[in-house]
Amino acid sequence: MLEVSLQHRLGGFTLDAEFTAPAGITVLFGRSGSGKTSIVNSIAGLQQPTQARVILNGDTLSDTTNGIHKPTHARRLGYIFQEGRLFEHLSVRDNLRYGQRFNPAGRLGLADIVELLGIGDLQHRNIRTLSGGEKQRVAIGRALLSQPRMLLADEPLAALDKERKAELLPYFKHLNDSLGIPVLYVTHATDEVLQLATTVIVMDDGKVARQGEPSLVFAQPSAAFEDSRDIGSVLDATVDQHHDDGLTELQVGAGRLLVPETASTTGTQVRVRIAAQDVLLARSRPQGLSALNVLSGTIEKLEPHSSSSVIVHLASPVGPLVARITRRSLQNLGLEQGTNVFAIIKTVALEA
Amino acid sequence: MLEVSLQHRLGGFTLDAEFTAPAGITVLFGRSGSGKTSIVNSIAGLQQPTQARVILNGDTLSDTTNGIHKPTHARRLGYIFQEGRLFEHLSVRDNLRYGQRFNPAGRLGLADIVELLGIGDLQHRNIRTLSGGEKQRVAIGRALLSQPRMLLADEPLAALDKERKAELLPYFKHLNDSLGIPVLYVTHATDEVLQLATTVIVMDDGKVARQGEPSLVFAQPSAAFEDSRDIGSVLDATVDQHHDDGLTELQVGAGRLLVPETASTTGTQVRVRIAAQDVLLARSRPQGLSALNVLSGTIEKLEPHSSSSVIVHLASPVGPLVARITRRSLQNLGLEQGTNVFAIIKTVALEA
Amino acid sequence: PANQDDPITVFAASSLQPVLEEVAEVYAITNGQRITLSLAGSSTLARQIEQGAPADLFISANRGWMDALAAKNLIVEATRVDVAANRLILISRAQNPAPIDLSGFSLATALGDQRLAMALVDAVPAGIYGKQALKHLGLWEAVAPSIAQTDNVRAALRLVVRGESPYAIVYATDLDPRVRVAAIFPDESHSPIRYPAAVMAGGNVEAAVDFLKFLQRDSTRELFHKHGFTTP
Amino acid sequence: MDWLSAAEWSIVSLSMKVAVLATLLSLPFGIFIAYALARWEFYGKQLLNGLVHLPLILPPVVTGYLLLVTFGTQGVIGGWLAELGIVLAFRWTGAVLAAAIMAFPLMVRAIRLSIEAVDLHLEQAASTLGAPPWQVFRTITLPLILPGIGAGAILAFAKAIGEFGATITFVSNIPGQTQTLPTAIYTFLQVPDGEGGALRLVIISIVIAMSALLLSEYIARRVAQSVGG
Amino acid sequence: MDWLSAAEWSIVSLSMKVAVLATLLSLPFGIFIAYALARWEFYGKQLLNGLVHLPLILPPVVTGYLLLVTFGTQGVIGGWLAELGIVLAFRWTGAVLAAAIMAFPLMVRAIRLSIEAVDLHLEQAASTLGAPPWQVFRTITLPLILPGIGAGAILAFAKAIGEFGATITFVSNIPGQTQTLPTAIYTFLQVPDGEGGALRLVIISIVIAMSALLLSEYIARRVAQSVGG
Ligand SMILES: Nc1ncnc2c1ncn2[C@@H]1O[C@H](COP(=O)(O)OP(=O)(O)OP(=O)(O)O)[C@@H](O)[C@H]1O
Ligand SMILES: Nc1ncnc2c1ncn2[C@@H]1O[C@H](COP(=O)(O)OP(=O)(O)OP(=O)(O)O)[C@@H](O)[C@H]1O
Ligand SMILES: [Mg+2]
Ligand SMILES: [Mg+2]
Repeated sequence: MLEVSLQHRLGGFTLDAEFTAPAGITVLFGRSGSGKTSIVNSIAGLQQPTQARVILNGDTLSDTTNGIHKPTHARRLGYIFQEGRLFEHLSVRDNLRYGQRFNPAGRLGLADIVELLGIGDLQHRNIRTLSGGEKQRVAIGRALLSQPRMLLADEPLAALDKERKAELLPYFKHLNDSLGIPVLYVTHATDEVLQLATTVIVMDDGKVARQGEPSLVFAQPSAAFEDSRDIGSVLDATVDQHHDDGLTELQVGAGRLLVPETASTTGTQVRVRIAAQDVLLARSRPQGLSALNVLSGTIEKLEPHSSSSVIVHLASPVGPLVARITRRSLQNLGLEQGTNVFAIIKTVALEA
Repeated sequence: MLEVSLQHRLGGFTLDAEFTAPAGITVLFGRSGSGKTSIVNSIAGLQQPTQARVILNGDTLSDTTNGIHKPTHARRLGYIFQEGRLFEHLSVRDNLRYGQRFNPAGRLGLADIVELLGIGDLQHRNIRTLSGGEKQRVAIGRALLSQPRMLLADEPLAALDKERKAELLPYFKHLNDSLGIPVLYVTHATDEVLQLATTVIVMDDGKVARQGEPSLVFAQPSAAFEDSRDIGSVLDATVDQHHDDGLTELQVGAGRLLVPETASTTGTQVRVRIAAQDVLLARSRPQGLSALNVLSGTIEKLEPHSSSSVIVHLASPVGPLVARITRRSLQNLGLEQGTNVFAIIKTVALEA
Repeated sequence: PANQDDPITVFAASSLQPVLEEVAEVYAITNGQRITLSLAGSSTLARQIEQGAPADLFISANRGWMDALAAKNLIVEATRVDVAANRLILISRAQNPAPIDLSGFSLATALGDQRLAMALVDAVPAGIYGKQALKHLGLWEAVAPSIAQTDNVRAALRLVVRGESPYAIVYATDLDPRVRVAAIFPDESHSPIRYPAAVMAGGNVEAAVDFLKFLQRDSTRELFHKHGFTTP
Repeated sequence: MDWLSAAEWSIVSLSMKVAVLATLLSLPFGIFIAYALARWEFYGKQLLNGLVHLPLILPPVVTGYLLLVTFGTQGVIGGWLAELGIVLAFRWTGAVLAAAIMAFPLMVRAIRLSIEAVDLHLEQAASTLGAPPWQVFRTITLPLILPGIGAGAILAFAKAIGEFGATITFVSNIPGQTQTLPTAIYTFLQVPDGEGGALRLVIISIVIAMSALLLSEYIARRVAQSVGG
Repeated sequence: MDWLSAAEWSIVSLSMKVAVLATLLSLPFGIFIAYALARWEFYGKQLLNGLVHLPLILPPVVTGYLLLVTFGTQGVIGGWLAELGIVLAFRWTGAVLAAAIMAFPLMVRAIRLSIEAVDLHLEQAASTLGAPPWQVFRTITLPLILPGIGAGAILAFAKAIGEFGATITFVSNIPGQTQTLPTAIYTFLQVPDGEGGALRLVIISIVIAMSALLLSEYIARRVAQSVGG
């Protein structure tokens, strides 16, 4: 558990943030300039705010009231910087191995990381000849191989293509799940938040605007996520069965969902995200439709969203769902609080 | 029009690309390390490939067969670099104004750009104190203010939050539409491609894998877009009517679509992207559904996509549509080439 | 041809500085002619004269350089005259024992593992004379390995003052209260130490000749004697 | 300045004049040659590099002698300059030349080092914004190498204040015309009882050079602040 | 080496020994002091800075004399060193000291300049990877300042090869023990017609220093290639 409390002025900008990052992956989310990097720097001990209290699992890293400021190298936090910061005088391989001599050999091996990041061919290359994305992958590997007690990742995937992103995202989860390394992850991308976050800290102008579980933070429209695609529900599920036609059936709460095949074995806990805009509503159970997931539910709350749309909160067997529909449909279907409806979710829209 | 033909070896990597970027916005799309930056550098004259022919609107910038190599400063191409490259010894304002003295005063004014990029407060700041996203905005402004004949943008928005991205993306379009400045835009993000591209060049391992209009390039699954959300159709439409309940009606081909309110005035040409996974199919016209767009169509082609899903190509009144559905639904609904179906598209899933 | 008001420039060996400054002061008062002194090693000055230095009069610390200039017809040969002479002495630190008789003295033994300070024995006049003297006295073979050579004679003296060397060979004119004379080298042990002066062919000959004459006046000689020089 | 005698004052002011001019006049050449050595490949580059270092390698007397032979009134270049009315030998102008030549390797090395440290990517960025090479140099390279220029200039100034061997060999030791602090100190050291006078001049030298040093550090700090702050 | 007389050979080998040792031995101190001046704030920093530059400012004779007073057998430090069996006065070891002191300001400035150019962000990155300050210095700072160290060393070597005034004042000219190239050259130049002998030695000096210079450029290029290529 990481406890953070920081106050600092930088020119016209005031940082005043207090939050707790429990075990798991904590995502720092917020606009450009909202103070995310400043927070990460302060945790790493690279910046010394006027008031700072940073405690990692009972180990006080900074405490300005007691004059405690553990030097950066003794903190053992892996830091993936927003701008790479690779050592150009060393080869890719030596960059990767840099942290090894200062840290006890640990659970993360060079071979695995190289494999994971797809940088096997680059190992003897000169840093300067790498492309932007290649650099960032090396930076990620370097931080992981320092066997950190906690990982600080400042927009680590922004420079990567989707494919690579899709490969790496689960790895951050794996780091956390299997190795128990907590992660503080800075990003602008909602899909990363939803796939990773145990806890989300939404920053706004140097202050914590909201914090909590992603399902709570993301179920309501907010200034921080202007992209409507970000609103949705996040449900915990168990892999129940793999069907022959490539579909996976999940047990979600008291209900079931069909999703495209996942690699997870039966019994694994996964998280499904259902974006509000991917949910269709109908008054009667629809027939002959290509959507395989049809759930009955009751409208709990209606919330205005934009001039043309509203957010509908539903109680369903799989748990709370949110749907975004037009005001016209709301009227056409005569929906209101308490109405029983069917929620239709395309299988292909889901990912577990 | 920009004609490009390049051949070059860099260590184990071979660049061998030939393409034409017509007026409009050309997007270079491809995995990390596929050679996008190398191409842009060669166009800007920062790299000298063994074989190079670069002609912009009849003006030969490079031609190795004739020994022509126009110096970079004389090319008048604005370049937004992947890594910023701001001048730390100058203030934000002086960075922005850097190009002014070397170029005739042009259509892009300092005040407008500052306003657009939201960097008014930063003008007298020291570059080193800017956040990652702030730096990138200054870099964009600096390139725009050099009054370029063409803009080269290497992942310009990767460091920005969604809100800012959403503000800036249309601006690149505006640059092109209103000022006629062609843009070569490098990105990994499909939404950027779809919103911007007149032409897409898909790079793969130093070679042009595919090129053409985005609708053609994106309608079929490909190694370059592993993210299934990227498959979809792109349709040209005209704004027809704004309804009182906040919806906008578009004329698309011989059909109509309802989309959430857009700012565009009636008669404006817009582009709608319909992601394959947002399209539901039904054998009979569905009733009492919250989706407002229901289009009749005929299946033209079925294409396997993954173990559990297929891509369905439809002919519809609005034009060609693609839908991604599960194999199970394909069977349940008994769909095959020539079947008449209804395509259901949620209004809120669309953006014009 | 030159104006009376133009100072005449005298290039002189630096060891002559104190006496020449006094002479120049007197000359300016008595004759109304200002003198500019440029003081450096004889070799430096002679080379500069070879390269056209604006000297009117040259006073060297040894003959060699004057001969070299004469060979190149740079001096008015007729005006060449020795204006001063000097003696060579062996000095030790003030607290060292009484004077020594050089003939019966084993300098090498007295030095032990310490060093005899001298100016460069093949290059600087004081060193050249010193080497001649030591050879003449039969001391050279024994002391040669123990010699510390300095680039100028004052530096040799300073080594004794600092206590780094017990003995040094310097000019009588170098004597100062921090050191004492241990022995005086007999005049015949080395070639005569003379300061030849000559008027430069390309300079203000008339004024320089006047000053050269002044240098040879008895009253001027008194000044030389006051500073420890002898006069030929 | 009644704590300096008239003679001392003339020495000090001449030394200052010589050192300041030697530094300022050689700066453009220093920057140019440092740039050429750092950035260009040309025939005879190593020769030029060696030539620049020569004054450091050779005993100053030799450098002075070479200057005398070359720039003296009888010298190849000296004779030609004399026809143009420029006389260096035995003038304070020659002292400037001697000091500048002796200080040149120090200046060039410092500047070259900072040119080599400049990130070429920034220069590239400037050229994409339309800046031709000379403007790239003026607006990007030059500001970035200011610390190196400062270091080079201060080294050159200090060296110029302390230069003795080449100066006395080339322009002699003529009070009021070519007698600088070091040659005056030398003169004092050549005579009995001269140490006191020498010490005064040594202290003056130190004060001048230290003031210049402190000033340069102060300016460097101000520049760094206005850039880095 | 039959193109060098035995006497010349002894001069050349001594000069080389002195210059190489002066450079190598002063390097650690040079790096340390450059680092302190570039990175730390401490009381007396400007004093230290001034002290380092002193040998540049003062005429070499004065520096030599100060060395004599301090490190001579009768000197404060010299006496104490003598008790430890380390004698500098009139020994080649003293020539090493003199050359090192004279070259020190050049070395320190070059190294300091490159330390100031190091991007602190890289050092920060190293510390987040667990490297304690000394290791950060060894693995990041030091490799990055190698060009500066190279430049500093080559300047120091060249200066050491050419140093005359301080050396002869401190350790005199004792053939075979303290007679370096510059003192031998000076000796030749003091007598009429000595130019021929001086010229031979001047050429030898130039050859040595140029070889060192070329070697250093070559090494720098190799390093740059292996890093930048
Ligand atoms: N000097 C070099 N030697 C060997 N390979 C090189 C060299 N320079 C570049 N490359 C390789 O060329 C390929 C293309 O690089 P480029 O920077 O153009 O990629 P990119 O498409 O811009 O990637 P990214 O999206 O990660 O920025 C990369 O695989 C890179 O490793
Ligand atoms: N020295 C300084 N003086 C003034 N303002 C500063 C200084 N340093 C940082 N700031 C401001 O503090 C704010 C927070 O910066 P920070 O780098 O933490 O933002 P961020 O959330 O990481 O943004 P991004 O997503 O763009 O990287 C920014 O607005 C920045 O301009
Ligand atoms: Mg940031
Ligand atoms: Mg790139």
